[in-house]
Amino acid sequence: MSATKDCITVTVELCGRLADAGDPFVSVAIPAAGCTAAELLACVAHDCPALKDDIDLGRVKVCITDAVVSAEARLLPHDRIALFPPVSGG
Amino acid sequence: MSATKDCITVTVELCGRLADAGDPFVSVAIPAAGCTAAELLACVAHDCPALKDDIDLGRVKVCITDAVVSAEARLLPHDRIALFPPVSGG
Amino acid sequence: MSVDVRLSLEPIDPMQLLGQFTRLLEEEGAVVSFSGHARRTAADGTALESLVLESHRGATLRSMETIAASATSRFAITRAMVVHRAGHIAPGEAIVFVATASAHRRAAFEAADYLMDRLKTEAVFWKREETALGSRWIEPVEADHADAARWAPPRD
Amino acid sequence: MSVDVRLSLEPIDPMQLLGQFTRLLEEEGAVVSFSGHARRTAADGTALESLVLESHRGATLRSMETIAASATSRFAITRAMVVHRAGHIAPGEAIVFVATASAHRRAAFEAADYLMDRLKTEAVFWKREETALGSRWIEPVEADHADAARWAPPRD
Repeated sequence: MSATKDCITVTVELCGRLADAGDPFVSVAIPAAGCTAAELLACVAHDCPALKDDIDLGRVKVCITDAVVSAEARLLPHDRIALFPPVSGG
Repeated sequence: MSATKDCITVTVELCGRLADAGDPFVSVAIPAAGCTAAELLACVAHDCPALKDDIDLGRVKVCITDAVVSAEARLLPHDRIALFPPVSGG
Repeated sequence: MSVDVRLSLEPIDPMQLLGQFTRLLEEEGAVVSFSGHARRTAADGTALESLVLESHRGATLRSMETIAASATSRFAITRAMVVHRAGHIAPGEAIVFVATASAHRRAAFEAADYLMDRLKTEAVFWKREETALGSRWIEPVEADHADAARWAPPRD
Repeated sequence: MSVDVRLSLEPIDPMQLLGQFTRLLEEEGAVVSFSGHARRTAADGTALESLVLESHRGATLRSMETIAASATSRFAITRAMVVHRAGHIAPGEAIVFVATASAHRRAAFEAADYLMDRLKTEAVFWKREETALGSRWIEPVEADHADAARWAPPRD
């Protein structure tokens, strides 16, 4: 199989100002077997150029279900995934 | 005039536990020309033996109208006078 | 600056007082309230029938006003309310309600804290607990004096 | 110990929430409440039309619950309520309400203060101000970080 065939498209929710550029949901191709949060961010930076600077500067965190996860955390295609810019607090 | 004729009777309100011994209002003879708060306390200690110990131990303060006054403050027969034990706070 | 100081011989309701206080807000971003309630147990462990706060007409309200004025001069608050109950208070009922408002929350927190520390030690009240065993005068506890000592002496 | 944490998309009323909280009191002697209200002026000085708090289904409530749990483990409180508004908030409306109850007042004051410091910096919200000039994202101000730094790092 080619590398392309091993990928699957997941929907990622963009929170706060990350959604300023357009749709708050973007489709991102990740390995079908899942990947780490850091790898997801690399995929997003590739697929969504508008987010690349924030990601490169370490300003974007990955949330799975209801918790921010570390760079090494693994996520699976069926996870509910969101990207957070720095929170503002209440 | 004799010393007795120079005196006048004032009503003094006893607050808190000072009234435990009986009536919350006591009559005390003070000089008709007025006296200091310290002199009033001496008169009360003489006329109301139940209050003597607290007064001698410095546990009683004199209130005129709506304020606690110092030992040297002068009070006149028409003043509204009360004696305070230590306050408990709210 | 608006300061509302009241001595009440009737029950007081913290919820209604907070409503009155909040309705008057203008530009304030922060509101802190405190309410103190009569415990169900006396200091000696028996069930409390009534907490009695004796007050003095004139001196009690004046002592509350002095404490409130000191708080408004020390902290950047724009509005304060101090309502104290006197007389016979049933277990669970509110004894005191304090509210403060300010642009930024630190001032409102500190002013409410300060108001309570001074009210608990300096307000002109004489407190006694009534239980089935009789009546007993109570004085500020050590913790109250320690709390009040956290602040620099008042300028008033 | 009872902790009530809510995220509300509808307006919240500090008076009613304090009433709900106070009705459940048992042996507690002290209740502290805080409410934070949307200002009438945006950071740039223009009139605020709306404060918008964006939240994330799941993560926002969980962040509030984590902060509340940390407060109940650090302070001798017996009851806490944390209610946060999300969505479009009009000037003057309440953004957040916090209440704490304890046997002695110091714990209730400190826990409410701590809850607010952490909510203002760590709760999962993204805030923007809408004025006639447009919309602008805002971040915690320096004072919020300084306030939060007063406490030892949370154990959670």
